[in-house]
Amino acid sequence: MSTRLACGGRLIDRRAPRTFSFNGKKMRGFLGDTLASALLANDQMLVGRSFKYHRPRGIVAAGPEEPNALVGLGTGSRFEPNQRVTTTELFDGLTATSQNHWPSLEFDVGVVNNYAARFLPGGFYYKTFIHPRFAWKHVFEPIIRRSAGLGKAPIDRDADRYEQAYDFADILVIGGGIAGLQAALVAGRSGARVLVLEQTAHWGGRAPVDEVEIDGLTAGEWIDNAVQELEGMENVTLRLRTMGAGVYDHGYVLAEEKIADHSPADGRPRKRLWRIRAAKVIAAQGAIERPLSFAGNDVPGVMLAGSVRDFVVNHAVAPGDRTVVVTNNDDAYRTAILLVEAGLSVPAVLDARPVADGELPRRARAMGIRVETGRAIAAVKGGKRVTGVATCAQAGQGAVLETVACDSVAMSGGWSPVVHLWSHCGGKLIWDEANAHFRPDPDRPPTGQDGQGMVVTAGSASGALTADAVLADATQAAGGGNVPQATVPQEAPVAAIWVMPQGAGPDLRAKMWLDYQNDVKVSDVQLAAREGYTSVEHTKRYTTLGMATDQGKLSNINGLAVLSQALSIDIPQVGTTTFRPPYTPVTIGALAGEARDEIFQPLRRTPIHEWHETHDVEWEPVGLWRRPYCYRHPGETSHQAVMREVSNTRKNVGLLDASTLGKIIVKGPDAGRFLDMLYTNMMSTLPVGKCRYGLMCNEQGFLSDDGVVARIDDETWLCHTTSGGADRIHAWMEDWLQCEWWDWQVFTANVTEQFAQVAVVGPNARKLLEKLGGMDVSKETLPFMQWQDGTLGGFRARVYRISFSGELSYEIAVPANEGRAFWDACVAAGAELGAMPYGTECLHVMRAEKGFIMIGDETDGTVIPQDLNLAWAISKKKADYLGKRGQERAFLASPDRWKLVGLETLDGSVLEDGAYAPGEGRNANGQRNTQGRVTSTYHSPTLGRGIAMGLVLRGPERMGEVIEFTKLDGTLTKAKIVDQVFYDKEGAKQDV
Amino acid sequence: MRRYSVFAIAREAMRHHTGWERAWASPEPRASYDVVIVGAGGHGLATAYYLGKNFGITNIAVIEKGWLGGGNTGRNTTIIRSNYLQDPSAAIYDKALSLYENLSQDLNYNVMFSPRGLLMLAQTHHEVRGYLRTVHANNLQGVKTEWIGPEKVKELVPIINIHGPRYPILGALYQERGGTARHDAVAWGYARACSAMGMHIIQQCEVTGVRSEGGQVTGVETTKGHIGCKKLGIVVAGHSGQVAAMAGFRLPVESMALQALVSEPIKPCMDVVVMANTVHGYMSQSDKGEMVIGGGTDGFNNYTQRGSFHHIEETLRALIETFPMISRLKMLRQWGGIVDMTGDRSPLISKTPLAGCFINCGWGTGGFKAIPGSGWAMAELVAKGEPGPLAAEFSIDRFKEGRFIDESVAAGVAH
Amino acid sequence: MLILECPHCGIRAEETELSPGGEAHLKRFGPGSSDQEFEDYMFARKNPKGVHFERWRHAYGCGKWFIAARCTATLEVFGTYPAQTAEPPQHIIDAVKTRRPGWEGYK
Amino acid sequence: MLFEGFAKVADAGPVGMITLRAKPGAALDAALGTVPGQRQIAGNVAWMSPDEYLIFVPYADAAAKITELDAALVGIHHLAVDVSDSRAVFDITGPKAADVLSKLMPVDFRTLPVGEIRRSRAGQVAAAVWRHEDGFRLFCFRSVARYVFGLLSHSAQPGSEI
Repeated sequence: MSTRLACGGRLIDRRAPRTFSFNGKKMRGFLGDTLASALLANDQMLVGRSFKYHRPRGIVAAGPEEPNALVGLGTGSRFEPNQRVTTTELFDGLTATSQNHWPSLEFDVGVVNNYAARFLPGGFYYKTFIHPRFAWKHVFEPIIRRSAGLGKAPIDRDADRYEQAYDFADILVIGGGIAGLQAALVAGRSGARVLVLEQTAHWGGRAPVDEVEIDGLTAGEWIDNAVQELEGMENVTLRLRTMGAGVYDHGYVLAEEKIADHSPADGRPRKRLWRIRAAKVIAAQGAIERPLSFAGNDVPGVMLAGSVRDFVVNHAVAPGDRTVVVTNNDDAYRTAILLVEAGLSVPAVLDARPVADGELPRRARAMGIRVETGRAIAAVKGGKRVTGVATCAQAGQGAVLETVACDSVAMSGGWSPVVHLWSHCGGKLIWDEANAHFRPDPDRPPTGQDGQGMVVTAGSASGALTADAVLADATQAAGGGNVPQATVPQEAPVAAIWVMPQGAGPDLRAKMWLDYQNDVKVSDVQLAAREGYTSVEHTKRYTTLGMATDQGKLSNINGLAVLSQALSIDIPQVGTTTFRPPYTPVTIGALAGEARDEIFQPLRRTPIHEWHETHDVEWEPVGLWRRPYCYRHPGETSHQAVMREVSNTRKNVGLLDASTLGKIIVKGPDAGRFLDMLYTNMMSTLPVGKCRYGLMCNEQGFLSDDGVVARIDDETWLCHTTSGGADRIHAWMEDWLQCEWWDWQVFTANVTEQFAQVAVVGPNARKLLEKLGGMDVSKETLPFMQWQDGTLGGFRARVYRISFSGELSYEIAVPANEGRAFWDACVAAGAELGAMPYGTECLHVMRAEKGFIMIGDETDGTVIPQDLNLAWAISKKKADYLGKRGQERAFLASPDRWKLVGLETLDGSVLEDGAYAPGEGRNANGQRNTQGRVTSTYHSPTLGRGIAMGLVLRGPERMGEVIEFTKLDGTLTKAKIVDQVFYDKEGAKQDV
Repeated sequence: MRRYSVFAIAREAMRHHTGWERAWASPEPRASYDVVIVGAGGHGLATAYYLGKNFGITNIAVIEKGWLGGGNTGRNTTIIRSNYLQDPSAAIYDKALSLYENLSQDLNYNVMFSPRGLLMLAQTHHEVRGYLRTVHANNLQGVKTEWIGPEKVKELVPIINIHGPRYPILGALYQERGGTARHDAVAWGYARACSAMGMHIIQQCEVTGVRSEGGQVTGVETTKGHIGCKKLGIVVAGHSGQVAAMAGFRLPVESMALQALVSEPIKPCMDVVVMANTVHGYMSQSDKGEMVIGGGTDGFNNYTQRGSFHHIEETLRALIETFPMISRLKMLRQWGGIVDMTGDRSPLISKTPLAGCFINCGWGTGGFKAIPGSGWAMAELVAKGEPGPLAAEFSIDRFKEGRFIDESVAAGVAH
Repeated sequence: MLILECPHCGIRAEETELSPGGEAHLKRFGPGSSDQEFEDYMFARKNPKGVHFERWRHAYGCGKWFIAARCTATLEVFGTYPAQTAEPPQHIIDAVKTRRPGWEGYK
Repeated sequence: MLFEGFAKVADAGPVGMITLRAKPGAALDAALGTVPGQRQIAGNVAWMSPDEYLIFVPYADAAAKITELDAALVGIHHLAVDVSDSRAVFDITGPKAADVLSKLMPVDFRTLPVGEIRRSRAGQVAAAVWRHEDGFRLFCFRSVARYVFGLLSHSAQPGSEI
C-alpha cells in the first residue's frame, strides 16, 4: 500500500495537520502536502478514469505533467473541474471529487469501452457512424459527447476575483530550480533587473530530492543561501507560485500567479495574471521524465521513478511497499537506492540496457539490490492497483521469464527538456542522440524585436541532465562567471528504448499507453502511420496523441519515437508538433482579470446620467455610452412610453440629453479647405454664426457620418458628429492631417466631453428658455440654423437653433460640470410647460416622421449620399472631397441604385423591421429577386399610422406605386411609395 | 478504395487492424496534369474532388507546401452556417451547408457534421434590426432562419446569462441547420476521395514559381521540380498574395492573424453554437468537451500564425459576461492562423489576368464553413473557364466597379 | 504583442497602446484618376511576407501617426519614423538592407 | 470618490486644464514662459505631443488663461481650448501607489521619473499619469471616471498587494 513514512518529508510540517475529503471520505494530511501526496499517504491509489476507455488510473507524476489525477475541486461558486492533484496545495477543508465515471470511481459502467477497445482503435469514428445519416446527430454523437469530457461543468458564477499586472525585466528567469537560481545570481550580480518565477511554492526544484552537493553544501543549504542573496538584491524580484505560461512576440511573457488557490475566500484575489515585458528570457524549467511503453503501464501504481523520489523525499510518502524499478538509464537507480534507504523493498531493478555499470547501478548492487539487465516488463499485473510484473527479455517478443510480486512500479524512460517556452515564438529544436531527447538549438532561437535571440535556456531545459552541467549551463546562459561545483556520480548514457520488449506483438502494443489521458496506445500510432497519417501533425490529430490537458508533456517524445519506428525514419525527420501556449492551463477568469461586472467594460456616462438612472430610464447601449431609450412611467410598456414622449414633444416640449453627440473643434488658416475635403458639401463658405448640416464619406464614397457644423469664428469651426462617431471621426481628421495634408495649417480638438448638451424641443421650447432667462432666443435674434453664446438661467451656454425633430428646437451646450444643474433647471422651468424628457427611440420616431436619415439605419456602409436623395448636400463646385472619386465608379454611379423613399402601408400597419420587397422572379441561384428594403419603420403617433423609409430600386421615380414587403410569418404587406417627409413637409414648425 | 463501415472495423479488429490501407497515396509528381491545384487545404481538395465528381476531370495534382489540411482548415473553430445577408454569400454558404449535410455519406468518411443549431445573439436594438433584416433576406433566399426571443435563447443555452447586466440578450438569429464539423476530417475525407479517383496529392512540395507562355499558364515550378498543367487553381489561404505575385498579379488581399483557443474538456453543457458580435466572442463545445472559442483578428499584416494575446483577453472578458460559468475553466491551448482579408471581407473565386489561372481566396475569418460550396463553385470555374452562378458575383473586378459584397452591414461577422 | 517606438514622443509603446493603419506611403488618387489607379489605391496591397512599411497611430499616447518598417514573417522591427514623408527615409532603408541583405528594395 | 485600500484613491476635484496646440517656436516660448521638453512637465505646462501642451490652472481661471494665450499667440497658428470639464483627475497615494497602477497600465513605474508625464492606457481607456511626492496623479476622460475609479479601487483592495 502507499503510506506515510515515519520520518522525513522536507516540505511537510507534521505539527500542522490538515483535513480534506476525497469523494466524501475524510482524510488527513499535512501543511506542505500536495493533494497528490496526501492522497497517496491515505493509500488512495485509484484517483480517476481515463477519457475513452474509462480505465482505472492513478497518480503517475508529481508535477504539472500529471495526465491522470484530475479532480473536481471545491463546491458551488468555487467548484473547478480538472484540477491536477500534483499541483494542488493541500489546505484545511479541501473537497475533491474524482471525475469521468458513472456510477462511481470504483465501479464505472463506461469501462465496457475498455473491453471493446479492439473495436475502437485510433480514428475509428471517422470510419463508422456514417449511416444512417440522422444517427450521427441523434444517437452516436450524444453518446460520444457524454462519455468524453472529463470533469463536470461549473454552474454558478465564479465567487472569486482576479487581477492582472504588468512587470518589466532585463532578464526574466522562468524556473526556480538550481539552474534558475544560479542564472538569477549571475544576472543579479551584474546589476541587471531580474525577475524570477517559480511555479511551485518552493525554490530549488529537484536538486534536494536528488541529494546534489554544491560547493560542499547540501543542495538545500546552497538553495537557501542563493535565495537569501537574491532577496538581498534590490534589482531582483522573486515570485513563487507563478507559472510562466507563454512567451509571445517581442519579449512579452504571460505568467499566472496563484495567490489564494490554497487559501480560498481569504479576501485576496485568487489569481493574478502577469504580463511581463522582458529584454531577455532565461527558460530554466527543467526536464520531464518519460514513461516507458510496456503493457499495462497505466495500471495505478505505475509511476515515474523521479516522481516516486519526489513523494518520498518531499512528503515522506511511499507509493508502495515493494517497488519494481524499470529503466533505460542510470538515473532511476536513485529511486531504488532511496527506497531501500527508506526501509522499503525493491525486489528488482529491470534495466533494458544490456549493461549497467555506472556509478549508481554499482552502488545499488552494493546495497544488495537485485539488478537485471537486458530485461523488460512483459505485463503489469493488477486492475485497480499493481499486484506484480511479469518480466521478459527486452530483446525478445515478451515471453515471460518470471513474475515479480510488487505493489508499485517506478519507471524511467529518460528525461526530456521542457522546451515549451523556447518554442512558443519559433525557437527550433535539435535531436540529441546521446541523451535521446529534443533540446533547444542554441543557434536558432526565437527572435525578438531587434531580430536577435530573445530566449535562452538554462540547465536541464537546455538538455544538461547532471547538476554540474546544469550549473555550468545556467551560468553561461546568464552571461558567464564562476560556476559552483556540484559533486555528481558518473552516469552511463541512456539507451533509446521506447517500447518494451523490442519485439512486442499486437496484443502487447495495444496495452501500451502513450497518452494516458486520451487513451492513445502504441498500436494507435502505428495504425495512423499505416493509414498514411504520417505527418506528425496528422498522427497527433488522428489519434489525439498529446492533445489531452497535459498537452503531451509525457507522451510526445514516446509517440514520435513510435511513429519514427513505424515509418522507418529517424526521429529528427519526424519532427515535433507545434508547442502552443500556455505551458499548463490558465484560468479563464484570470485572463479576463479585473474586467467583470461593473468594470467589465468602460461605461461612458454623460453628466446627466445619474438623473436618468433615477427617473424610470430604460437604457440603450450606444457604443460604450448608455443613452435613455425611453422613460417608462409606471404601468407603461416601452412602446407606450415612446408614443407618449413623441406626442408630448410635438405638443408641449421635450428634453433630450444630447451630450453624447461628438463635438470637434477644427481651427486654422486651412481649416475651411480641410473641411471642404472632409464634407461632401461646402463648409468654407459657411458664415460665422451659422450652422450647416454636413455629410462625411469614406474614400469608397460610402456615407460614414453626418452632423451639424457651426462656424465659430473666421478660423474656427465646430463639427458635430454622431454619438458613436466622435472618436472615429476625430481620428479620421487627424489621419488626413498628419498623413496626407501635413503641410496644411489645421489643429483639431475633440471637446465632446467638455460640454453637456441638452436639446429643448417642441412648441414650448422658446418659452422654456425664456423662463430660464438671460438670452434673447427670439426668431429674430437667433433664427433657425444659427448659434449664439450667452447665459441661460445663469449658465454659460452656447445655443444652437437646429432641429432633428421638425419642431422648434434649441440645442444648448453648457460646461459639463454644470450639465446636471442645467438639466435640473430645464426640468424645473419646463414643469408648467409640460416638459418631459425623451429618449433615443422617440428621437428616432420624430426624425423618421420628418424624413431625416439616421446613420446606421438608412446607411449600412454600402450607401452613398446620392442614394438618400441628399444630392443637395453634395457640392457640385468642388473638384474633390473624400469619397468623390469612389462615387464615380460604375456600380455606384448606376441609375439602377436602390434609393430612399417613404413607405406607407395601405392598411396603416407598421412594416416589419428589416423587411425586403421581393421583385419579379428568381436569380440564377434560385433566390427570390428583390427590389428594395425597409431601413426605418415606426408607428407614428402623430399620424396615427405606420410610417417607414426604405431603399427601393429607382424609388423616387416610382412615387405612388404599390409594392409588397415581406413579413416573418411568410405573408406580404402592401405599401405605397411616397415622399419620405411625413410631417410638416414645408418645414414651417421648426422655423418659428 | 475500401469502404469504411462498422463491418470493416469488426473485420479488422480480428486481425489487429493490420489490413487498413492508406487513406491517400503519396505519389511522386508526374511531368504534367490537366489541372494543378496549389494548396491541399479543404478548399483546394474540395475543388479537386468536385472537378472529378462533377466534371470527370481526374488528371489532377493537388500540391501542398506542408501537410494537407495544415493551414486554416486545421486551425479554425469549425462553425458552419449559411445565415448570410447578401444574396451571393447566402447562395454559396447554403450550397456548402447542403453539401455538408451529406458529406460523410458522399465521402464515406465521417466528418462529424453536427447540425446542432447556431445562434447569433442580438444585444443592442441595432443588432436586433440587423438580424431581423437577415431573417427577411434569408426567407427570400430559401435559407431557413428564424428570430427567437430571449426565453428561447435561454432554453437552448442554459448556461447563458440573458440579463446582462451590460448587454442583456434581446433575442437571436437562429439557424437550426447550422452547427460544426470535425475540421481535419473534412480535409482527410476529401483527400481520401480524391486519391481514390486517381488524383495526386503531393505534400511537402512548395510552389516557387508560375510558368506561362503568351499569357497562358503552362505550369508551376516546385521544390519537386517543374510540373506542367493546362489549368491552374490557386487555393492557398493566407499566402494567396505570394502565389499571385509569382503569377504576376496583385490581389486586393491582406494577410492577418486570427486566433482561437480551447478550454479543458468538460462534460456537455452547451449543445448549440453561440456567436455574440457586440462583445466579439463566439463559442461552441466540441465532442471532446472542450469549449472552442474564437477571437479577433489583428489589424496588421502578419504571417507568424501567432497573433497578439490581447485579443484573447478581450474575447474571454466578453464571454465571461455572457457565460459566467467559464470563469473557472482553464484555457488549454491557443493558436493562430493567417487569414486573407479582402476589401469587402468577402471571398474571391475568380479568373485572373493570367489565362488558365484561377484564384480562390479571401475567405477571411469564415472559410471553413464554405469548403464544399467553395470547391463546387471553383471546380465549375476551372472546368468551364467561366464562373457559374455561385461564383459569378465573387469575381475580382467587383472592386473596380465598387460592387461590394459586404456582410458586416448587418452587424454580422464572418466567423 | 509588438513594441514599437513612437518617433514623436519616444515611448516604446506596446501594441495595445497603438492602432494599426495599414500599408504606408500609398499615393492618393482622387477625381480624374483612372479606374485602375483608383482601384489600386483602394485595394491593391503589397502584403509582403517580409519587409513591410506600415502606418501606426500612437492612439493611447501622443496621438501621432508614424510608420514602422517591420518584417511580417519574423516581426523584427527595422525602425520607425514620422508619417510626414512620402517615402521611407534613407536611414531606414539602410537599416533594412543591413539586416536583410537580399531585400529587393522599397519600390 | 474616495477609496482607501493598500493605497488611497481620491478624486482630485476640479482642475483647470487647457489644451494648447501649437508648434514649438519663439512665440510659444514667449506665451508659455517655460516650454517643457518631450514628455516633461515644467511648471504648470505638460508636453503632450510635438504640437500639443496641457496647461494646468486653477479651475476658475481657465477662461482668462485662454484669453491670455490667444492674445500672446495672435497671428500664430494655434488652438487653445478649455478641457477642464472633460477630464477627471485622481490621486493615488501611499507607499504602494505604483502597485495599483502597475495592475492597469503597461507602464514601467520603476523607471518613470518625477517630472515626466506618461500617456497610456488604464484598463480599457486612455489615461495620463505622473509621479509626485506621495504617489501619482492620473487623469482620464470624464465619461469614464466611474470606470477608472472602479479599476483603481479594485486594484487597491487590501490583500492584493503585489
